[in-house]
Amino acid sequence: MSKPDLKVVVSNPPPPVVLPAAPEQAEMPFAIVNGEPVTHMPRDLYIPPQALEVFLEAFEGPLDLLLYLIRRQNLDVLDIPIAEITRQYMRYIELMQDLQLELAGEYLVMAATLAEIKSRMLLPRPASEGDGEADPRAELVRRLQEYERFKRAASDVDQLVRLERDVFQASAELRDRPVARVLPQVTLREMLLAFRDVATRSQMFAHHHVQREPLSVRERMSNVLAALESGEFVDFVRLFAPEEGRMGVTVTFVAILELLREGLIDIVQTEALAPLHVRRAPPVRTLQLVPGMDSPETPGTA
Amino acid sequence: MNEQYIRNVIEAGLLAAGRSLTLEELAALFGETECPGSAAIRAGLAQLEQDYAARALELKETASGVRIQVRRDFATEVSRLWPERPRRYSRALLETLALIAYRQPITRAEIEAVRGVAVNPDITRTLLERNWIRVVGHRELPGRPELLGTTREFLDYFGLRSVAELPPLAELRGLEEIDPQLALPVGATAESAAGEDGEAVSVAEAAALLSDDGADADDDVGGEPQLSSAPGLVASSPSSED
Amino acid sequence: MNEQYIRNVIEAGLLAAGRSLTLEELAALFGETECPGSAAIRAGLAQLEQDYAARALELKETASGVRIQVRRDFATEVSRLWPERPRRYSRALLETLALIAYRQPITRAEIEAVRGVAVNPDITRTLLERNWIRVVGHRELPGRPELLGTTREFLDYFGLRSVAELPPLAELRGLEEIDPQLALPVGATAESAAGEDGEAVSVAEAAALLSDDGADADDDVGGEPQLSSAPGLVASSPSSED
Repeated sequence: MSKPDLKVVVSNPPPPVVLPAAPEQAEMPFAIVNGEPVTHMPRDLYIPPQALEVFLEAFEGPLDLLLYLIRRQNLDVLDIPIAEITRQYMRYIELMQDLQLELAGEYLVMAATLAEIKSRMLLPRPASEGDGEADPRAELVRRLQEYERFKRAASDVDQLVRLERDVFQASAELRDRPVARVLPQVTLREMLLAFRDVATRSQMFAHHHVQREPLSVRERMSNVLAALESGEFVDFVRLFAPEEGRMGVTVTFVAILELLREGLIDIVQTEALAPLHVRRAPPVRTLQLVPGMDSPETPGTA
Repeated sequence: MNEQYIRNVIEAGLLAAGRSLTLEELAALFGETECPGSAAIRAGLAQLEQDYAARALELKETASGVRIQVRRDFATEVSRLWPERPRRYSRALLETLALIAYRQPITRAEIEAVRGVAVNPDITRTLLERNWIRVVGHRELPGRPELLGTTREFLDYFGLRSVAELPPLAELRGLEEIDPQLALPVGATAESAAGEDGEAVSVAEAAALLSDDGADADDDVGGEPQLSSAPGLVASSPSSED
Repeated sequence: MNEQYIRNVIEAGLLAAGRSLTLEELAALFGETECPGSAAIRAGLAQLEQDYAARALELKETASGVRIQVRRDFATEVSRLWPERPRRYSRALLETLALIAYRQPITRAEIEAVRGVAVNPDITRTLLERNWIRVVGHRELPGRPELLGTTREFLDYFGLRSVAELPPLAELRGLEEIDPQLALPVGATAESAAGEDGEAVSVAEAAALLSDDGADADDDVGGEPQLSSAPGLVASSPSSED
């Protein structure tokens, strides 16, 4: 897990400035790591301020900074030399404050935590409680480990073969694709509501006489008209279907009368008692007005 | 850089772009140092075209460059990816259809007289195409306007044996009550439920109209035939000839 | 319906869709009457894959189904189509995304507890806008914090069929491993503690912070587990992995 921003700082140092807050400590062993005394401060603690700013921004928080300090020295997270790490951590914090960087509160909380752990490490621990619970570092170690595994997971996720970076969705057009027509669906209720509304608007409800209008007659009018569409005379009797019974015959009869009234058909009888013939009204009869406009029975007073 | 590589890069670029690329854009895919000449790119395109001979794809050169597209032969299959969302009919269409059902045979002018607005020709054309209405005759007036009526398909679609099974106008005023008797498709419930509030208002309006404005009603209804007055048959014809 | 036709329809459908299609969607391309079985479709996909062996294309199965994509080998060439497209995401964003992917459903406070810093609202907004994460529910705590999880788009984008295909998380080493090493040379510890003056000041400052502002600091960090109290850790849930 490399940290590119860090490399820039470390490997490309502008004229080094020794910060007053970082006096050189040499020769005296200040920590013993895995039995080895450590006598040298890491040189890359001395960082020019402008680079430090970039450097510090590269950290994702106090845990990230701590991990950096630990990893930089090839230390094991499970065995943090807490005093030394605390000292280095505090030095970074001081640098940040000296540089008046905006310091996230989390960094100060971590400073306090480190100080507390360090002081607890100094206390003699009763031998009887020698289990892991008693190690003051345990909680910090857990957090560092937990953070580190997600830091690694983030890097793993970043390595995944990703669309638009590593691979690319292939697509081709289909021009002028035919539209698959789906006919709209209508429910009977929708249609009835539509009619009720239009009837309301046109005040049809005001006509008492239409309220009981037999719809079968209207439909039969259409059917009779359609049967006469050829323009030829049709035998009056053939317009009736006896199998429909009396009711059906009556409906047809009323429909024919209504068509006659509307001037849509003619009924012709060549001589008395001869068969009746029906045909659609010929074009010559143009005197027909739109029916109902002026009918005497207009129920205006109804 | 061999021919197969050039062909592959061209194909990759065109399919990743999903649009036409110019010859310059195709050349730019190869980077500045290794850019093949336009002859090599043309050769790669020709190679691709040949590869596609047995496939559903083809190269198409247009003003904006070259693109890979799916052949028309596969349009039917591919268009199944986008099933058309069922559209809805307009209120105007439903009203027109309802008027034709209840008042057939009826002319456009008569529909317009009732609805108070012109009938959009698209509406009657749609209804004719759907085979729900038909021209049953002509009224012998100047222009011989078509008389429209409903069809057997109309009855079948709505599950009716006859238009007479439609509720009479009077009953429509209390549509809520007749609702259970009309075995409505399930899909209808949601939207009809949504319409319920507006409906209640309409009924109230209708009641108000009934009591207050009855006298004016006839003028608005215009050409509506007076059905219940069969005797009027005799009377109306002479009067119209005046 | 022969094999070549099936292969061609699959290719046409996948390219025209420009996205992953499920086996059901692929089958639907053939219409209801002539739909080949899933074995025939699988065979067609295998055929396509074989055809692509010498090309820049490949088939990839992700959460949403199968798609045709340009191979990684051609990423350099194809990327030249979009020189301005940003290809990098910040570490903060990737860490947040990883936590959501591996620990979902998870609240912002829980993310903050692991990362040790507040979650920048820009990051979650970016992830939500990219449609990589979504709010999957709320934790029944005061304020009902949102629980975040990843989406199908996230899986598609990263070429995964499910979150189970994410690279495995690093093992947590047991804390018991600390025990043998607890015997730090007391001398070293004491010495470094007593060490430099500058350091002593720092510790004093830290101690002051601890005593004065400790309580406030915790609030700022939100759901951060209490460092000095091991049981508080349970909230951040690594215990489930142990």
